[in-house]
Amino acid sequence: MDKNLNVWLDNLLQEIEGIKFRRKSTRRVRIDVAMDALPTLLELLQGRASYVHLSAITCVDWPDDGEFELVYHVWSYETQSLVSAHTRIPRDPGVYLSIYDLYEPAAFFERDIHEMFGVFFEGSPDMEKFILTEWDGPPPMRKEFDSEAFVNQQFEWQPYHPDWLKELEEEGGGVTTRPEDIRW
Amino acid sequence: MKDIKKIEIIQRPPPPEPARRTNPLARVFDELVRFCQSRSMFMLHYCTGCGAIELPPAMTSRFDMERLGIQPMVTPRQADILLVTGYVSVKTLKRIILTYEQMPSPKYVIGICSCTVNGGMYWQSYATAKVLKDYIPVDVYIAGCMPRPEAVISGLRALMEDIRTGRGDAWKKYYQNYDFYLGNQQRLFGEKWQTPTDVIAEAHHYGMMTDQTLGEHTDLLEQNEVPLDALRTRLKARTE
Amino acid sequence: MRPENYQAVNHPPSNEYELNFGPNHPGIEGNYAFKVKLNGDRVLEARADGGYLHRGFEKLMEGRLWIQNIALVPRICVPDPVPMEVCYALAIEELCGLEVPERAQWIRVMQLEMSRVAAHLFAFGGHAATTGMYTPMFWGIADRDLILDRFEELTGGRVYHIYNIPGGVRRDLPEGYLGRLSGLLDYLESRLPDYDNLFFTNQVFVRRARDVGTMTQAQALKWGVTGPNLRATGLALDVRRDDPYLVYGRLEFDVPTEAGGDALARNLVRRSELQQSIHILRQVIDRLPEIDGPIRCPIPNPLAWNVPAGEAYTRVESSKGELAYYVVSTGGGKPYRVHVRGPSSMHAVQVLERLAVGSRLEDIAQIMFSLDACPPEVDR
Amino acid sequence: MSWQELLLELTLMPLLAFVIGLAMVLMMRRIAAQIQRRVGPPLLQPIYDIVKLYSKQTQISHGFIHELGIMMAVGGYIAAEALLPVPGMDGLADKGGLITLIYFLMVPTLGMALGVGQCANPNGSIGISRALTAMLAYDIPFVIVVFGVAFHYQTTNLAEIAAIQQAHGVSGWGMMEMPLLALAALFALQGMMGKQPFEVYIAPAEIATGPMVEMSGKFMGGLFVMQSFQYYTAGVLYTILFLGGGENWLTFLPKIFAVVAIPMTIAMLFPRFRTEDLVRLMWKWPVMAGLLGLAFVMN
Repeated sequence: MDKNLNVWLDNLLQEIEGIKFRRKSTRRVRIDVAMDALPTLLELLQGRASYVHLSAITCVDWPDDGEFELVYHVWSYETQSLVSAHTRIPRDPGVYLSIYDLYEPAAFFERDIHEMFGVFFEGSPDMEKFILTEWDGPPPMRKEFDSEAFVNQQFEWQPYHPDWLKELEEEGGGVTTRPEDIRW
Repeated sequence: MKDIKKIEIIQRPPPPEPARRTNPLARVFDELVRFCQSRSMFMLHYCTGCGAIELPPAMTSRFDMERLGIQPMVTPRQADILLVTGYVSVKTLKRIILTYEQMPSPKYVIGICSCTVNGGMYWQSYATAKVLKDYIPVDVYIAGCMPRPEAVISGLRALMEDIRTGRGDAWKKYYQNYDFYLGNQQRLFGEKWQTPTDVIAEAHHYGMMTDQTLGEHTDLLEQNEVPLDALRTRLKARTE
Repeated sequence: MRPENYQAVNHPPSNEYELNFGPNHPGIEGNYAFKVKLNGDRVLEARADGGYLHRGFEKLMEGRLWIQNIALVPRICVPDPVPMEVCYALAIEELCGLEVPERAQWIRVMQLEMSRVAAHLFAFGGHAATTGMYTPMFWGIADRDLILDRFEELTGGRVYHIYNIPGGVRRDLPEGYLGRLSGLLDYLESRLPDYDNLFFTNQVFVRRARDVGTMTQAQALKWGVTGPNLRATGLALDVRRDDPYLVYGRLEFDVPTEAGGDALARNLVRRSELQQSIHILRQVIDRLPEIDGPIRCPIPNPLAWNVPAGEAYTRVESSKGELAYYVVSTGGGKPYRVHVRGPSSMHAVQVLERLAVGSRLEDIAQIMFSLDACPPEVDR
Repeated sequence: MSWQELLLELTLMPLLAFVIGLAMVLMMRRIAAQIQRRVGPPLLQPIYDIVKLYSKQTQISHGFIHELGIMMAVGGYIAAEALLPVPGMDGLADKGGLITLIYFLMVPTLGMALGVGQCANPNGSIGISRALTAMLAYDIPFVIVVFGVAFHYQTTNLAEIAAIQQAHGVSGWGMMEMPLLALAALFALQGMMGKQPFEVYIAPAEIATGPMVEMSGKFMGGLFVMQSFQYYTAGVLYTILFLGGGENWLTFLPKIFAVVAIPMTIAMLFPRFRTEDLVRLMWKWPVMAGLLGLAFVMN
């Protein structure tokens, strides 16, 4: 089975320009591909190599590079291996093509990424909000969104200052290490 | 530093005795009604968070809450207690408040899990409200992540005792301090926040108006009040 | 008192109306909402609405240490928390190249299967209750509690165990644990005929559940269905067998299937899986005493643990289907990105919406419970 | 019978019915608890529930028809109790008879339909339309049974029917003389009490408890009261028609409790049908058994 996998991957490499492929283990393959070539690659993977199950689409934010990394995990029930196709798209404007016509589960993941990262997928059937319908802040999963600062500004904390603690503090004791000091 | 074991535990002062009617017959009647109220609590069947996973064991064969007269009810109209089980995300909190206002009084709220006290382990989360009692009055908190069914039942028994002795009246606070609760709600949900229930009219009806009921937040509510349309769900034809 | 929004509204005369299922509705699993448009009692359109349980896990995990996140992950799926811990631990082990001692691997398999049995017992109860039969729910949850007792003895927690840490498990089995577990399995097996008589072969239930929410093999593959729901369409696909992790490659077990693809078939697949899990647990009980050795490999100081840069995609078969974690590390003390692929993110949204269209009002709750959709996995 | 005695009986009969009905509700919950392997509610739980519901401070009313509907629901049964002879008290049994009783038994469902319709909750409307369909389903075998019994004893007077059966001992019970009709009546009984598998109109997981969805406080209390009357009526009616009525309270009480216990036990072992399955089943087997029984009776 591994042998076949190698054969077709070699064929594939010849067909698509600018593809980088690394075998991580017997069942995990990582492919790096340019953003233009990804739909073609997925079409080939699905059509020729039985990678019919889209396990997930992950978005990783790399603000230093100004890019989003989109990772498409596709699983083949026949060769029993997983291909993770990595591609990078520019962070601005953050628009990419939907693969809904290839893989229907993509609709959920693309919708999710749209909400959480603000990446728009052209051709996706449904880009409406699903989880954050009552949220009007920035896309929360972007790295520049600081959840802790937002929480401190938005919510009140439960005051906790019982009498015995006050007594201790009068004598110079009490909580000597504040929570912010022990944050790693 | 003082040895922590030697610190006396400060007893919380007993809450003031509730006012009683002078007529002895009326008193007996009140006692009876309160006893029945404490022995028959319908809880709302609403799982707001992960603590709800310990409610089925507490309800079913092993711990059997029906022994205490507690049974689940499916609509807020019939419910007496609202169990807020675990973290309340902002989206859920809106529904909790709507539900709470629809429940007929006397009504009681139990905050289960640490998350309802101070945000628990989701203190960093942008999506969850931290302190439940800022938004609705809470009768009993049951801490733990998550509290065991025994803890849930013991919390319910504490509430029963409070109801029987007439101390479980946190629901009155909602009418008496409506401005405070509404202010916190508006802070979270925006100035346009309004619910279908006319809480101020209900406060008038029950004679629970205090000077805390009305304030700047209720003024804001009246300014922004728009007549509510019939509830409509938004559906979109799905393209197959 | 008048009710709140009491005002007469004139609707145009029509057979069509809209109905909200949830979030406060007994026919909804967890805190989730489902909006349907009906003609009579036939569903014309359906739309899921989630986010009531959203806590922003993936964001929270980016702000905490690798080891702190162990306490966070089981909260993602409440009825079946062990696969979450194991999957996350597997990802870190892959990144660090840690070799998990064999004994720890067997203990993990034991927990995974115990958790599966517990989750399936819970699922039966829910499915039965949607059809108005409450006795299996009471029985199932009471029997599940016995498994939670064993979990409590092993880990100290009934529901959230926080027991699987990267590199192994937290502590070894207590004295005589396997004997007690074996007794529990005997008890569960002796209960199965009762469940069969009451529930699985109950003709009224069979009539209710047959041809409800049917999907074909092709549809199931196309919609990304996994787990028992996929196996109910006749495909023997299981992550435990296709992509073996831990010691599943060395265990004997069947992958039960059913042909129907409807609610009844999904229910029966879960029943057979319960038996298979008991079968696996018996093998573990036989083999575990022979395997000596440490229960975890040495790991660096967890509070100052910089996991090497890289990414890992680990998959585990949870009781609902394929569960996967994608973890990216940049060599820091905290994860750079963690993505959780819960099986219900397919089942509770797209699959449910599509199966509901054309079904009947009384079957919506049954479809949702037969898919065993777990909303916290969707909302995260 | 003087009018004072009649008045006393008319007061006592519904009161007794209420108390016995409460005990039946308790029995139902205890039976459920036993089958579900748990303890169950304490002895006075039904009373606690009703007192609590009536003592709610918020009483949300949806208007006059809402209140009238609940009054019809409770009143229909209270009126029916006066027509059901119990040991020592005949009430209006010899004046009303079986046919009037059938009419009275339809009033509560219609009253609920009125009240629920006023609530304007879609779940309630679906529930009540299911309830009316269910009534249509179980009334067909019920009417056949009533007709058969009336034909067999040549009277519609319930007190006389009971007396005829008692005169012949156990072998003279309706159950022995008309077994097929008794069987059909058992089905109708299950449907009349709205228990699984015929519990189509309550259905929490489908329509959020249907007709009760908008009921709160005293309205819900009214429905609880109605439920206890309903159990009592069903038990007594079946006992009079097929189990020889009651010579005295000692034999009467075990009979009515046993009759009510049967549907309650069955209910815990079955899920609910769909509405059309309920109608199909009701119009098939009980009606066939009933017609066959009728043929034997007329023979």
